[in-house]
Amino acid sequence: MSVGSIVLVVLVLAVVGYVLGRRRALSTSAATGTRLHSLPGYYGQTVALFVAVPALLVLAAWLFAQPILIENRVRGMIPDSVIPEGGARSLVMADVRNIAGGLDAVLRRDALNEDALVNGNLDFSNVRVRLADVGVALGSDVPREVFDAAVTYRQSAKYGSIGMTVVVLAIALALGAWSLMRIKPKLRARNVSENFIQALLIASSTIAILTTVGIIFSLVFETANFFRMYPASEFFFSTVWNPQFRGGSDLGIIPLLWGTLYVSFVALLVAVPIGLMIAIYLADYAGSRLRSFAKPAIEILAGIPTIVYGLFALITVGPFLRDWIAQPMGLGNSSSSVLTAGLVMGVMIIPFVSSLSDDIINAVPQAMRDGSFALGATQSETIKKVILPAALPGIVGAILLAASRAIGETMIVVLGAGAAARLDLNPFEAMTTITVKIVSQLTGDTEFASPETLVAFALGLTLFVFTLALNVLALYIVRKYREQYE
Amino acid sequence: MTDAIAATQGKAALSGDARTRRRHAAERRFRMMGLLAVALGVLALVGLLFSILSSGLSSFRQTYVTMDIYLDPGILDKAGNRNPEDLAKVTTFGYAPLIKNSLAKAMNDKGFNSQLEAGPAAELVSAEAPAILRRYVLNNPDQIGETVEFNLLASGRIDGYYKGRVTMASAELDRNISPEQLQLADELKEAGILTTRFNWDFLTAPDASDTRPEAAGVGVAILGSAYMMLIVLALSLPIGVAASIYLEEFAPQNWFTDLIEVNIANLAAVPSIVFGILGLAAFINFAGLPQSAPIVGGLVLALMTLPTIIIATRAALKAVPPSIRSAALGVGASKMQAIFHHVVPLAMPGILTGTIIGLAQALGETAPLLLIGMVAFVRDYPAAPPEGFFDPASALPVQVYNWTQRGDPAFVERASGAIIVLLVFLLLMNLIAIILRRRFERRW
Amino acid sequence: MNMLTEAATEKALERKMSEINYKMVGKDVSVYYGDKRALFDVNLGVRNNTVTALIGPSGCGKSTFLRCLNRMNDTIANAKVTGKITLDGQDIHDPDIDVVELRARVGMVFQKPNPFPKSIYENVAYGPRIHGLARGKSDLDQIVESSLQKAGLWAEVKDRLHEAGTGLSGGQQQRLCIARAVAVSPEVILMDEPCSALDPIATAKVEELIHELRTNYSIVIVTHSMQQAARVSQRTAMFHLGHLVEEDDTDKMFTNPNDQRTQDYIMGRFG
Amino acid sequence: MNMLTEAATEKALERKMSEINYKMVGKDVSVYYGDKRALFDVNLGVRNNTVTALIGPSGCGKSTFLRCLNRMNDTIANAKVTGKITLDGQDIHDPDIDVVELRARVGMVFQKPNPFPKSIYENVAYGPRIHGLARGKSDLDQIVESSLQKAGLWAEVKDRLHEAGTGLSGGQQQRLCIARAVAVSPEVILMDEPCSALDPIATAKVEELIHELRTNYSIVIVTHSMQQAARVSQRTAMFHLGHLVEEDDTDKMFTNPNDQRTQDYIMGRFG
Amino acid sequence: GAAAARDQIQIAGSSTVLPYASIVAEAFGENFDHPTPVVESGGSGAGRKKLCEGVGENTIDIANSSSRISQSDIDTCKANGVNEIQEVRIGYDGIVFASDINGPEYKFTPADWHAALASKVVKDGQLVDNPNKNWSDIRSDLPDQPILAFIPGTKHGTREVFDEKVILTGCEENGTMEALKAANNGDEDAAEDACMDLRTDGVSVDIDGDYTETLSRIDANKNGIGVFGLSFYQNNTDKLRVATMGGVEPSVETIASGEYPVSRPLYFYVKNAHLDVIPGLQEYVEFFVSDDMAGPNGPLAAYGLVSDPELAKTQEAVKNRTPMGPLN
Ligand SMILES: Nc1ncnc2c1ncn2[C@@H]1O[C@H](COP(=O)(O)OP(=O)(O)OP(=O)(O)O)[C@@H](O)[C@H]1O
Ligand SMILES: Nc1ncnc2c1ncn2[C@@H]1O[C@H](COP(=O)(O)OP(=O)(O)OP(=O)(O)O)[C@@H](O)[C@H]1O
Ligand SMILES: [Mg+2]
Ligand SMILES: [Mg+2]
Ligand SMILES: O=P([O-])([O-])[O-]
Repeated sequence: MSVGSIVLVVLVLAVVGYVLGRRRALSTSAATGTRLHSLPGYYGQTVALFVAVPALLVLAAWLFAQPILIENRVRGMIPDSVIPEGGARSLVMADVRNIAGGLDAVLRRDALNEDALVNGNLDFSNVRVRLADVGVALGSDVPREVFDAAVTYRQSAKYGSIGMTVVVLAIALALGAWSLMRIKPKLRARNVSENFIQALLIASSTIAILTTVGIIFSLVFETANFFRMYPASEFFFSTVWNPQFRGGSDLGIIPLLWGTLYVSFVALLVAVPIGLMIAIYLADYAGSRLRSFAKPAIEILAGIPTIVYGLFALITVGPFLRDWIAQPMGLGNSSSSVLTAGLVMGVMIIPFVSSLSDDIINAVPQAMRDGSFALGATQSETIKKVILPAALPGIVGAILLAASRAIGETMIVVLGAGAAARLDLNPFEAMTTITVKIVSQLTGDTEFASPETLVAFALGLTLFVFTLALNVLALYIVRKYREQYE
Repeated sequence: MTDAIAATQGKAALSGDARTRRRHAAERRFRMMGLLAVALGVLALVGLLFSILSSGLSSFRQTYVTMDIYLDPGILDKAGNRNPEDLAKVTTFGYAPLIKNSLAKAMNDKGFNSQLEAGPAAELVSAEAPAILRRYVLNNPDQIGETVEFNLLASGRIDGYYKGRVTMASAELDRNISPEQLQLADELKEAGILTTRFNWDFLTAPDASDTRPEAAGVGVAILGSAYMMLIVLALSLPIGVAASIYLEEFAPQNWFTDLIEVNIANLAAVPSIVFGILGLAAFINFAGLPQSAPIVGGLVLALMTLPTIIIATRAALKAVPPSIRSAALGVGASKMQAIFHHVVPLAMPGILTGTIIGLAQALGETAPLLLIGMVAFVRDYPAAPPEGFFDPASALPVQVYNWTQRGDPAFVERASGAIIVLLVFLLLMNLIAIILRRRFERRW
Repeated sequence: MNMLTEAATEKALERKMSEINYKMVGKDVSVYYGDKRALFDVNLGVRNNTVTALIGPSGCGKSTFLRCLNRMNDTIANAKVTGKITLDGQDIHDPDIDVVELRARVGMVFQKPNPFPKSIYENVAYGPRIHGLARGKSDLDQIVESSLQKAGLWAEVKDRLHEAGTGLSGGQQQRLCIARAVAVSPEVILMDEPCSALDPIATAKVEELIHELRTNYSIVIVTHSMQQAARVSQRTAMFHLGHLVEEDDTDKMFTNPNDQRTQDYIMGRFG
Repeated sequence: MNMLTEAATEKALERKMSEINYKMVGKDVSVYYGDKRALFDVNLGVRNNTVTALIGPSGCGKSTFLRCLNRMNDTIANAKVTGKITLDGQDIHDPDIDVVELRARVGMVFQKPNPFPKSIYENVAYGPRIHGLARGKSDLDQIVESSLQKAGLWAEVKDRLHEAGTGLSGGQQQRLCIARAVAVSPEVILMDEPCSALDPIATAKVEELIHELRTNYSIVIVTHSMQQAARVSQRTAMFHLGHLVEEDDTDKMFTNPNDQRTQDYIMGRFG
Repeated sequence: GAAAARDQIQIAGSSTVLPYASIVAEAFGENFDHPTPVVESGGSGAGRKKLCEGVGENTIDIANSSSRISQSDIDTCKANGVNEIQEVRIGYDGIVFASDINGPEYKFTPADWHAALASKVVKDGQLVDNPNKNWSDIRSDLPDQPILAFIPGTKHGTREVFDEKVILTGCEENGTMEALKAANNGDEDAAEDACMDLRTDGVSVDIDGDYTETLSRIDANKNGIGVFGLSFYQNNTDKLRVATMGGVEPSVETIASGEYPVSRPLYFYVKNAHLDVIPGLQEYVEFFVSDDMAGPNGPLAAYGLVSDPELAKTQEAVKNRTPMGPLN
């Protein structure tokens, strides 16, 4: 049975289990005259969960393990002699898999049955051509051993999948039957299924942790390699970022960190006031017509590809700032600048602030507003002094999200602020950010095992730690000023 | 005494004292600022949309050449036996002369006064044309020797001429097109051989190489993006909401949950390319999933979207007044029931906002796809799901990114066209969420 | 019969209006919540230096009328108010009138206590702050203390002024809201069942406060306790199903009401 | 003196416990909100088929004690409950006990009416639904109607069952919450000032309901009205500053209390 | 776990080679019974890294590269079991200097560029910080226009070519090399490095993006002169005016003949172990270097690739699957 149909069968069994469980709960309760502990649906749910969840977990594990096991077995069948020079066993295995996959089609087309294959009676000649006929392409002719391995592979896979079907369905049925038998009015079915669900909730929240672990793992080794080639003190404390193609680069993170902070700061300077004002206006001033139009419209800003913003910065905003502000004021004549990128990026992250804050502001109970109005507060006083403090945690979350997006942005920075790492206070100068350099060092022409490329990992890890510190700070602030209504 | 109060205060009520006037001025300012902010936001959107639409709408129209082509057996089937294997030996290079000859014949028949040689004249037709002919001939070997009417793409420069991108003046300088060729195009147009019409192919065709901007479409990219978004939505929404519910409602308040909280906020700040690094390491190198496949892209984007949804959901859950929970618990609802029956529906607007914004971000992201091999030139359509999740595919933002890097200016229009498609895709995707959100919104 | 009584009341009212010193007057006040009408052409005046009690069965429109007087119904999306209401002879719905000023002059204590999610101190200090009533920190402290004292809460909270107002008991929250309203010294105070969660002693404190305030201000109080109405008010108005049944001197109302419904209600005989 | 009285009360209680039919018993119950102690070693039993009234000045810990009985204090982040509370002899803090089941058996009407932001019908139907008390739609309709009727709200809302429960008047919300609690037929009903926003007639309806319920259930009611306590309850407990001052038959309490404080409170002499 | 068998060729690497690779891939898909290869772009370095990750279906088959593979990459390959790789040179990429079409005409020498962008130049026999503001400060017959150059960022292979073939050559030509050598006590390496040290006052702008970005920047700064690939320039002759270098105008012919000095070879690297496993791989490689594709009259040349005069040798090597020898 194919995986899809196993899943389908398990799901059908779960539905059947639900119905049976529910019915059994009702009938036992009627028969014994005892009240059910939980709603009958919960009894059904326990059966359904016991049918589906373990079986599907076993299925997933099996799917993961079976190829590894079979492969190990078949690998051993391939003698070294048939492995081409310069090739590898793993590549021969590719052929094995290909042939195994094609054999079904060959058998079907030639109207052969399994026996021929198992008994080695199948005509080995012209395997490649015959497989090609059924649409399976092989890179070259294969030796007999490989073909035999493929046959074994196919057999094992077949037995494996029969085994899998049997085991999975057996588990589903057994646990289903067990949980069905277990049903009696006293059974705390709601608690059972709620515990099940709570386990799922916990599992979901561990994904965030796993992601972090994954990120750290995928960065830390190459970062270590980098620091083996490049002194850490230089990386952390040098104020020069000047990678060279040939090596001998200066890779100080400070100008990049500065650029990151500066650009993000400008972007937040744009996005936070505008976004918050939008949120406030939409939540507390605007009519429902304007609100239902403006909110989704502004959300589109977050979905416009950043390249559009980048080009806008490069072609329109940059030259405008240069010609109308920077040059007349003698602040430089660069068309790419921190201000350009910051302004444009600020526009992009407006919806992060506005939409999320709007929801939170909207959720502050009306009684809070009434209380303030009745004291003769104006609407703006009410908002500033009562609503915003009450909505603070959510708003800080929204701002953090916006800041995060600003830190992670590349295209707008590249096109708006340039690629030059510089440590400067003048917002009309070109600067660049850590994220931009992670991308550019990682995708460049330089060889991989050089500090110039590996620095990307060190930059990533440093940024990770840095933002972690900022987030701890933010959490502390929220805790300190949080106001819980009711 | 009361009269005195009434008199003075009556006046006060009308005009207010200086302080009240100041407060009112502040109120008006605040309100104006709000309106201004909304106007700014909408204006920015309108401006950006205008620039996208004005440069991209033209990609939905395309110039075609409709012409009769003689399928010359002397070229296509030298052996004369119509053997498919022999026919397949003739490559697309072999088909180019058919077009050249037929066009020359047409020009001759209709008495055009263009002095253009057959070679430069044939450059009016897209480099895609021979491939179309070849496919047709291999499918219909019996048509060899016949004259068949074909509907072929005009080359990018000619197409640009009718969209205003190429002018006689620019053609003077352009080494890829000459004014004479443009004049010939005008004559062909007059004769009805050249027509400009709506371009479905742009939505369905796969990407094309740099030499054929006119043939490039977003078909594969739409599929790739759709597959990825399916995966993102199916994973990040339930997992994100589940995780938020656990953290906000069930988890004990201790250093560990603080750690998770900070950690999630921090994941949001991880640059998207780092998620690409993670995806490469975890899904391709460790789990052995294929390169360039929507399954990997979807998983990476789902991980990337998760923090956004979690942060939005948690904020929304936090905003639901505790009295609602007490009310439910008071009638004997379990915590789980109180949350799923009352709290989550009330937090729904925030959850949906998180989803909208998270998906918007995921849909437009290129950087993480770079590392898992999806920023690629892909011409074959992925199969239907679930197998198709494992086939190579491209994505809409990737197509935009790739096309903005190409040399031929015709791709600028295509890139903007792809952005339009992306935005429409985004709107369609979010429409349900937006409508739902409006239904769930309420004050209490 | 209703109609007749109402017409009579109205005429009587109009006659009186010229003589009596009214602080606020509602004329033909009707309120609709969406399609549903909650108040029917109510004519009722609030006199200077007088406590007016609103009584009537639950859901009859007392709170609704009260909210009309300082236009709190504006904040309810689907509520519509018609008729004319004046404060010191000025129409409060006049476009010229400043609703903020109005509410500063006509304070309100809500039926459900709604402390801000701030400290107890900040809850009380909020009003004086926005109206600039205090000259400095010590001045503000002074206002906060005296307001809390007036509401009879000072003794209980003086050691925890900087803890959250939402962490108080139900009755304490109610008194906090009274203190908050009193702190801005409004000319008219609307109190919607201010003692519903209070024990007899705390109730006595609040009633004392009301008595005290009356010397300078006008007070409208909604109450379900006939005793309380009799104790604190000089005028009483009886509502029923959205109609003003009658309004008269409290003494008269409780001894010899004009309307049968009033009599029944006071005797606890219908509902 | 306090100590002595308490010790005496405790002994008396222990002596009685063996004879009397208790539904719930709290032993040495203390509650802390953060560092602040709100209840001090309270020993109090709730008898079967009896109405117990909790009285005492505002902020003395009545609601706090009430919330202990169905473990609603669990939901307050910084609240800590110590001591032992039993329901039918079973410790309600026992890890084996299912707090959900506990709350289904021990229903509660909160001091501040807190209807769900759903329709009136859904507000009442919610409890029966999650407990599977109705066999079908008509059964459920039946429960909703009878519950609303018991709470004296049916007449007012029968035409607007599908409008929002939050759009009701204060007193109507309060009765809605009573109907909601009654709908699940709990064995013990905890009512925190259930009539605070009700007019005399509505109050009478609720008192009638309480009287009716007593034949099958146990009821604990917090009230500030001595009259009400005297009318509806058989036992009365007096709290003061977090301490249980005394508990006795209502008749006895109101005529001849043991403790001076009780006497003072009932006479309205302190606070 | 193991994935299903892969039947399309996977290619990754240089964005410079990408247009050519995709032209070939497209034609390959049209003319052969195999699926169209998937061509990723991600930079030469990343492509070679992926190539060297190992053999097996979930690794790529071919890495495109705009610069030659380095010994360290080869070592990585070896360490991961990728023992045999073929180096295939597909032609040359011309690097041109171009400015806005409406601006003045430029005739450069490498020395001009060095004088314009180096951080230290010789002025009146003294080594000084670069004082040149306008091109005419360098040579009076150059236009009187501020110097503003958009050059590839340091991650680009093009930058290396620019540094070595323009700046370093220019440094030697205008005698700065000598002065620097003297200043560095005769240390030639140090002098070379100093030669290629560019000024950081905003006159020379690194472009981390691609040529379209350079073009847009020239659009925004009409004074700017950008560095482009020949094929990109050829697609935009109506917007860009190309400068001559040493009196030679860049074109496919002048570069092929070696007259125009600034160009670099383009490569791709094939994992030999995959040749018999991934269907169509050998055909693709042969098709790429066939005369039909990579010859002087093929589509690649038409798009701007300078075809390799030694193409026949490459075709031979490809047919024989000759692995690359040690780097020389
Ligand atoms: N969540 C809380 N956090 C901190 N303190 C609290 C909290 N809830 C109540 N308190 C305090 O505990 C004490 C007892 O409160 P409780 O609500 O039990 O009083 P009560 O007797 O019900 O009063 P009332 O009649 O006013 O409702 C009060 O001093 C109150 O301020
Ligand atoms: N926001 C609202 N939306 C719809 N109807 C409402 C709203 N507020 C009140 N009502 C209805 O209007 C009528 C009058 O309500 P109001 O609150 O004025 O009563 P009340 O006299 O204050 O009663 P109570 O003594 O119970 O507080 C009631 O029938 C009530 O259901
Ligand atoms: Mg009311
Ligand atoms: Mg209380
Ligand atoms: O992408 P490149 O390696 O050619 O710069």
